[in-house]
Amino acid sequence: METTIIIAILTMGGLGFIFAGGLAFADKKLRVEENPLIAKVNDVLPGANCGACGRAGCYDFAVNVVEGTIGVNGCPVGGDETAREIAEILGVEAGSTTKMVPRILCRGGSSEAVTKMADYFGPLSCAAMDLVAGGDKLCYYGCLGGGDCVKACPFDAMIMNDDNIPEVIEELCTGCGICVSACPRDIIEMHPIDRQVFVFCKNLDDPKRAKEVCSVACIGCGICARKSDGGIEMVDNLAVINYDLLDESKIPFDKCRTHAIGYLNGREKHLEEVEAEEGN
Amino acid sequence: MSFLNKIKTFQGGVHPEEYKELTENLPFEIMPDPKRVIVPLSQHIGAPASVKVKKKDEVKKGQLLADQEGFISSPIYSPVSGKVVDVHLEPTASGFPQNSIVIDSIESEEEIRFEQLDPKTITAEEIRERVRLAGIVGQGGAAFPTYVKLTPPADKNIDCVILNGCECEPYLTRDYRFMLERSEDLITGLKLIMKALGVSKGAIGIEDNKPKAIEKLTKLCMNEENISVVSLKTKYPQGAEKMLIKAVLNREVPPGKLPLDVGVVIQNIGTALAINDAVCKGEPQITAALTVSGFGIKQPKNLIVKVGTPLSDVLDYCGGVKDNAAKVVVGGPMMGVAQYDFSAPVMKATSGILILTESEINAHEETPCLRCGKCIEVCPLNLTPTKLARYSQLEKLEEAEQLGITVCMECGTCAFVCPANIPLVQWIRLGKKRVLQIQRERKAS
Amino acid sequence: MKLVIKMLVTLTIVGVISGALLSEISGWAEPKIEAHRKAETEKAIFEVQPSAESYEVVDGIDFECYKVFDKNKEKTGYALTYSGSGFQGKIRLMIGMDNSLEKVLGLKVLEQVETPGLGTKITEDDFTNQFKGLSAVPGIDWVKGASPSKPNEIQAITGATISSKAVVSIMNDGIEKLRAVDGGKK
Amino acid sequence: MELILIFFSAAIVNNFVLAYFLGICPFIGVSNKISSAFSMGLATTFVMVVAAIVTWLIYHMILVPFNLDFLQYVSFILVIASLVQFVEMFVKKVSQPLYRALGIFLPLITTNCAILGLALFIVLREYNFIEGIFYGVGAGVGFTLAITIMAGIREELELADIPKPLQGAPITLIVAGILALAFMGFSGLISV
Amino acid sequence: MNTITANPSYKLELAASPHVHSRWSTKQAMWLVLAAILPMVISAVVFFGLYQLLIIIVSVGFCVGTEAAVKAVRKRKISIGDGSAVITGLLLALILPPNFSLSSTAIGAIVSIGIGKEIFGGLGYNIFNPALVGRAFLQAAFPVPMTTWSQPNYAVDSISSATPLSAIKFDKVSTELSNLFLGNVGGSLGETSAIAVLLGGIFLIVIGVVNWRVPVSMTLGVIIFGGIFWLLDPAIYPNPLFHIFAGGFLVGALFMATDWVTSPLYGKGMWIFGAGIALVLVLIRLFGGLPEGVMYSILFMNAFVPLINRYTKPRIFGKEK
Amino acid sequence: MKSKLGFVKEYTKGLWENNPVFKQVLGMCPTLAVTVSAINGIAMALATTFVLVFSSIIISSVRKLIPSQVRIASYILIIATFVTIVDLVMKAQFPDLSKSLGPYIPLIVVNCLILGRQEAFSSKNGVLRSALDALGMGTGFLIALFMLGGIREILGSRTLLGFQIMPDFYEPWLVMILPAGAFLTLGLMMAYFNSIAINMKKKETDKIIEQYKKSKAAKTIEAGA
Amino acid sequence: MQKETIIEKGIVISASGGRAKIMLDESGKCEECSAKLFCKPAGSKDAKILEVEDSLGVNTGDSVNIEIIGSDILKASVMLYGVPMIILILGILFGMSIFSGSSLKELCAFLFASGLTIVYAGILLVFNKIKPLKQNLPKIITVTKTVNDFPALGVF
Ligand SMILES: Cc1cc2nc3c(=O)[nH]c(=O)nc-3n(C[C@H](O)[C@H](O)[C@H](O)COP(=O)(O)O)c2cc1C
Ligand SMILES: Cc1cc2nc3c(=O)[nH]c(=O)nc-3n(C[C@H](O)[C@H](O)[C@H](O)COP(=O)(O)O)c2cc1C
Ligand SMILES: Cc1cc2nc3c(=O)[nH]c(=O)nc-3n(C[C@H](O)[C@H](O)[C@H](O)COP(=O)(O)O)c2cc1C
Ligand SMILES: Cc1cc2nc3c(=O)[nH]c(=O)nc-3n(C[C@H](O)[C@H](O)[C@H](O)CO)c2cc1C
Ligand code: SF4
Ligand code: SF4
Ligand code: SF4
Ligand code: SF4
Ligand code: FES
Repeated sequence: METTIIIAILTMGGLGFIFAGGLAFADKKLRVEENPLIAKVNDVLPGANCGACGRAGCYDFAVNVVEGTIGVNGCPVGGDETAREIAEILGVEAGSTTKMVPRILCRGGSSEAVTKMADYFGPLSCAAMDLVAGGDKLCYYGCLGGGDCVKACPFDAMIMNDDNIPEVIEELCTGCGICVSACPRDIIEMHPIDRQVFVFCKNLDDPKRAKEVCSVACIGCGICARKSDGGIEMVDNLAVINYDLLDESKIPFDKCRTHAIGYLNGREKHLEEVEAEEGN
Repeated sequence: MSFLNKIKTFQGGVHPEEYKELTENLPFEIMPDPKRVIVPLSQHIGAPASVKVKKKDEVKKGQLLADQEGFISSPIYSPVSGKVVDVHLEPTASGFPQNSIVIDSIESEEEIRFEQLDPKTITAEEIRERVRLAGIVGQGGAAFPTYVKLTPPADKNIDCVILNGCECEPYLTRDYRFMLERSEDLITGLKLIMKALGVSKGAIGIEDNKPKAIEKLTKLCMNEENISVVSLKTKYPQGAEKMLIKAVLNREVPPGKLPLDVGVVIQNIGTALAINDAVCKGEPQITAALTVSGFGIKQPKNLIVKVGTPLSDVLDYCGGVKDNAAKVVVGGPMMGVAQYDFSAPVMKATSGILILTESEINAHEETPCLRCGKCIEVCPLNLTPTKLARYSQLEKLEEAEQLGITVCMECGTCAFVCPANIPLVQWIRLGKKRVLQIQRERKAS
Repeated sequence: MKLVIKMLVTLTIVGVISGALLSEISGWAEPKIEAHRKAETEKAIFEVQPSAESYEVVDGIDFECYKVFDKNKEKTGYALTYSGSGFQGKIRLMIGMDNSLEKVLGLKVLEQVETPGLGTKITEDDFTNQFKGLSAVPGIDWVKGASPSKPNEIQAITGATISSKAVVSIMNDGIEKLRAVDGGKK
Repeated sequence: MELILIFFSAAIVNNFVLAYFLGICPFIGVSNKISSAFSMGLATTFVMVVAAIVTWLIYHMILVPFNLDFLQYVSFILVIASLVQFVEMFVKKVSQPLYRALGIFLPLITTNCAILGLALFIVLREYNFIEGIFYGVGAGVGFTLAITIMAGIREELELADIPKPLQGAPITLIVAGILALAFMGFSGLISV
Repeated sequence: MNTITANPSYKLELAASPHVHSRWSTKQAMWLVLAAILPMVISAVVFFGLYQLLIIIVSVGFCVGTEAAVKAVRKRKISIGDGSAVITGLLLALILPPNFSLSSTAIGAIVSIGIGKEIFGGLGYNIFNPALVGRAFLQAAFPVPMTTWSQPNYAVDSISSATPLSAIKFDKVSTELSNLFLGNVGGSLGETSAIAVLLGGIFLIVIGVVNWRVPVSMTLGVIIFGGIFWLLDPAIYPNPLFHIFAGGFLVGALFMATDWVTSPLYGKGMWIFGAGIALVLVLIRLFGGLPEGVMYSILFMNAFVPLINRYTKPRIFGKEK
Repeated sequence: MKSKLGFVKEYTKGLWENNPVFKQVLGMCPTLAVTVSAINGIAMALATTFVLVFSSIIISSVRKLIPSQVRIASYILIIATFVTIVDLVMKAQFPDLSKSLGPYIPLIVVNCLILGRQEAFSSKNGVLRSALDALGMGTGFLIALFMLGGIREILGSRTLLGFQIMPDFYEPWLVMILPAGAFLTLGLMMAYFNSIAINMKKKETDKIIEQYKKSKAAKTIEAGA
Repeated sequence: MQKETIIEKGIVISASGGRAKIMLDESGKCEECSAKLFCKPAGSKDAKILEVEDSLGVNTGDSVNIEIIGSDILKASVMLYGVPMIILILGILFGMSIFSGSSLKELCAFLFASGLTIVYAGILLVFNKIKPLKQNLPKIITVTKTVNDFPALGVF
């Protein structure tokens, strides 16, 4: 028995020794140091690996934060809370982030947009519909209603409303922007969450046709542009807002016949304001 | 002529119900000028022509409306005499709006023509110039400016011109009527093309469901040594240029290459006649010959109409549309474009207007792909349509690219046979568009 | 360099401790395991030789075989272990034979990897009991779907004909082998 | 002949993955792409053969003579782990692209019970040296076969409309189950 | 603009080209296959009695029911109208032994559709032949009843209740070819009468539902592989014709290996597929522990279909090799 | 850093949230191989838990002494030692059980669950925490193996823990105790648990969407009034 | 056999002079893999970074798709695993017959075969310009999203 123990010890000790030698050799060749902070930061990140921060997934973001090449508030998905936690770990100020959310710049749902005298048959996908004479609606610029954006959103943050126009549920939206690239008509744009005024149309038709194809189209009359001192420009029959120069109070919301320009929360708010102003 | 014995063709393909009997025995009728024409500026592949008239201008029939803009482009002439109403976006048969010149016509005999040239003495240079000036574009469907094809790069060695008389699309009988009614002019046209290209070999490929045309042209070519008439198996898409070259010359055009890379130029029958007319009669291309057919039109006809005539006028001329009409297609049933109303104008390369009823469309319910392999069996280019479509649908574009999605010519054979009735071509077209976009970006950087 | 030494030392120590620990535990467990093994063999021998009281190993042969004695120290026969291929893998049997090597006294399946619920039926009494007192001349045979009619026949299990056949042929081989040895010794 | 039977038995009839449940982790983890699955299979086969050789030697040259049976697991696993480590280093040195494509999966081989299982089976079945090697090759080929088939199927399944809860590991397991059913056809073909 | 004044009397269809379609449709193909299966159903009832009709009804019923249930749970369109579940049910029933228990039949049917098909997403997405998955499951779950055969009603020689294959394998008794052909032998419901199978199968090949390559390559393969062994030792190994007419070969070759969904896409692949089935089949029949191998060989090769498809892609027109 | 979990949570997380089999897909080989009956599953899980707990304790207590380069190697060694101990003890005390678990006991060495927990947890946490975590994971493993073994045993041999619980007329499904049955059962169980998780998530999302819709409707009414 | 490729997704972490370093997006794949907990070959994040050929001029932060020629991987793995394995086996078979008399014939055969394999490994090391092993670096084929597509954060 004695000898067995000794041999066992020798064998195992020897194997361990050899193995350790091998590992030491390997270690010399392929060594990577890791800052322990990285792991800590990585732990508090959402782990969605969505790339919204512009880095190679959450881990890379952690590396960058620790190295200081990106701010602690750089993760749009995690938002303020994550920023605070990272700041705590790194011992820096958090600062604040402004969330970007997608805005759907077309309101020509099935009750507003005029449809063709033909019914589209084929896959219910905006991109595929677009190939076949541009879908059911007469407008060549508006939402096709196929819901590609809704399907593309990985966070289920979009729904099609009763009017067959997508809506964003801000609570669920992470601001990843995937819906933007899904839309074949470029109707969706990312805007800061507190931005309220938009031109809800992308139609470039001349006024006559625009009027004919949709009741809420921007008909390109140019009234808003004339009154807003450069805050709004007319480009190819379409009003385009330049937010840097915009002065909201100058916009003649009530003059826009089709209400193509207006507040996010619908024409209601806009009407209220008009009333309030008239009351003054 | 030993090669006449064996039926020439290519691998794959289908033979849809032809329905050519609706119009094949009806001679062309010339439709009177319409009240208003809509002349799109882009009736060809390439850059749109640039407008040379203004609103309210008076124009004469045959007067230049818009001029060629760049190498691959084509000038446009006024099909009627009248007054320019406006130049603006108008819907076209492609389904998308285009800048168009709208003209209200007035009764007038006045007409502007080029000087007539003698086909015997004309030089190659003159032919090319006339074809370019006359604004001739390919009548085979793609509307490619013909003079470009007649001006091959110097390093390409062209040795054969093939006239495409297959007319493999069901319903259409325009080329067939041309071959019967204007056989001599056709041969002249072919010779002009051969002369322009300096080629000594010419062939006319005709599907064997048109025995009369084969017979007539064979007789005419008896004493033309270097022109042969080739009878081909009736099979869609025999008329596609790659298939035609394979059948006639047993050459294969590699993916991404053009016929001229294998020494061939292919022209449609109508194109040859247009060349003949431009040279011998001095006519610019202001008319289009087309077949109006289908079981949804009251009087099917072969017509010659002015470019720019709205479909509604043409259909009215044919007695109107029946109540059971379900689909209006411009072009053939396999590759044509469905219309959502009757407003689009006839264009230079329009070859037919079909009014189809439900029973002809024969659409079934769509199911998932059954991997039956029928689409693969019939694809003349040996692609795997089912996977291409599925990759495109799932946006796996790289995989689609590797499987050769860009090679597809959208002939529709696959979607025609698919028992699962999957809109294969639509998906492939979408995928192709996206892949090409990617490739362009790749090239750009 | 310091790190390398640290690595070497750590792993060596872990190895040494592990070696020591294991040999200790093994020292405790090994006898027990051995005892189990022996008990098992014993049990099997007594099972296939109902009247057995003691046994001794037959030496000098290339398979495992025991001479078995009853309480009067009379030799009652042999118990041999023999193995061969079954439906899916090895089957190892303990076969009890009388002195003349003409009658089977009992059978136990020691090891098998047949399909559970099917081939494994060969371990069940319904099957093994058929062998008690079975004649082994000229050899054991099997029938299917019917009751055995001859003294040297057993009935194969439905759905496991192959396993049954395998058992029979392993037994035949083993008995044959034993006969050769036994005959030579006599 | 015996050797060939051993080979086929390990490769097909008693397939390591589908009949013995060994190496399920890489079977589920690395079966998304055919080429990486095949390469992984090849690498595993290589390691299996080397492991079969080395552990046989250790067992018969050290453990048995010195009566150290109880050190089997410890010594085998150490040897296998160092082997894999070594292979990894070598691959990295020689072929960067391959290392990149496979490197992520190499540690999986260490913690792959198929290798240790193989070493133990060889001891259990009392194979001699050459038999052990053939058993190793067979097991490796069987593993490669199973994982390549699975990769092919999974590439196809990417196009399928699989219910969400089943995506990923569950469907892989179920396909493995059906494969195991199909491989049962070979049962009884060879019983070694 | 005269354009927008839509003419309300027409509602046109707007769809991508092509605008016409062939007569082929999923439904129609499936119902044709059903029609081709009919002779087998009749022969099953004639040979084994009316009880078999019950098996068939249970099998079809549970297949269709499972499919409907899964679709309902997944909130998809109920797709039983396409008839594929009915085919699965029928074929499953036809490859079961006569007088099989109804409850086990139901289990098999549920497994066929549930695990064989719907788990992959339903029609068109499955990798393995659903009916065979169901049968393989049953064979593994209830091996004894699955290998217990009763004799057909009109059997000439009613001593042995074995199938011709197990007779030759386990008892070394061979069966007359003429009996095999007419159906006077033990075996699954549908496989007993070669005439009935051939009738339906050839009909399918002629009208083009079934691609002829798979059956042909399977038959050739069996003749070659089986023939080699037969030539080696005619006393031990049965002749190739026996292989073809015995057991489920014909049903397998004509109805199961040809299932569109689970067979290769390309012609070349079909040859490989058929030959592979033949090879595995002959190996299992001659050397395996089981008397019959059609089911296993088809399932086995089903697993290879994605690989086969990958490596048999035809050359794209005009592309250099 | 996420706030430290309570000790109770440290234990319970392994039961369901991070169940090693259903959620982390770890240690598949023994899971599939030994679960032909519930008792086998329990034995295997207990053996695994033993190894897991003891190696966790050892490793977490000496974690600071081991250079990170030989971390995994040392872990494997320590684990293998414990596995050998389990094996020897089993062979000595429970020879029958040891036989039916066959060669899968030594394979605990390479069970990804154990190495995984050491690497992910014990090497970073204190002894008590590690032991709790290990115990939790072990329990989760036990639950999973018991469920799997139980289902397979009930369907495959009519019994549970050796007691017949299915009626006599029930014909056992042999397939359940064959490899195929193991794969299929585990696959379906995983799918089932996945669908529960997915449904829970979906309910949450649906609730938010519902709220959103309601608030929108309210706004519209307000504006209308 | 047609060109077979593996397509991987990743994000650019640095780019210069026709080469780019890409961090592979392994999250999806690792999700299912049981070794994910400790799968950090040779030092965590290093292995997920791939040096690739960049013909598109990408910027740091772009999401890209990378193509790896599958058949090259196959070739390389055959050279690195398949060939040595065959050498090893043949060497042992040969060695066993040479040393068949010795009592340590297995060990001798093993040492003999290892010798052969080491020679082969040496050859690989010396001539390490062998095409499938070294060339055909993975290549960027598509940029799926550039950093500047849309600012994820407002700059206020
Ligand atoms: C971009 C482009 C360039 C082409 N260049 C030539 C050319 O140089 N010479 C020529 O004969 N045809 C040329 N073609 C024409 C094609 O060969 C083909 O005849 C034309 O696209 C009509 O195709 P179809 O088969 O669809 O009607 C070109 C086509 C395209 C799209
Ligand atoms: C699927 C397909 C079918 C075609 N069928 C015909 C046809 O039947 N007749 C024809 O003249 N051109 C047909 N074409 C167009 C020809 O390929 C070719 O472009 C044309 O004949 C060139 O002549 P062009 O430039 O005079 O139009 C077809 C093209 C495709 C892609
Ligand atoms: C899942 C399965 C397991 C089997 N296991 C065994 C087995 O363990 N032993 C055996 O002899 N046959 C086994 N068989 C073989 C068949 O039952 C074989 O048909 C039978 O041995 C011969 O049929 P018979 O006994 O009814 O004549 C198995 C078959 C299957 C499908
Ligand atoms: C020619 C043909 C053969 C078929 N054979 C089978 C079969 O063997 N088993 C089966 O379950 N379904 C069969 N089906 C029905 C259907 O294709 C099958 O259930 C699919 O696998 C379901 O996705 C067949 C269908 C056709 C058209
Ligand atoms: S895809 Fe979804 S989560 Fe991303 S920005 Fe759009 S709505 Fe928000
Ligand atoms: S993707 Fe664009 S067009 Fe389609 S539904 Fe969304 S917003 Fe409308
Ligand atoms: S449309 Fe494309 S894929 Fe389909 S048959 Fe034609 S060429 Fe082939
Ligand atoms: S024809 Fe249709 S069903 Fe058949 S393989 Fe092609 S896409 Fe699939
Ligand atoms: S447990 Fe076997 S490979 Fe992971």
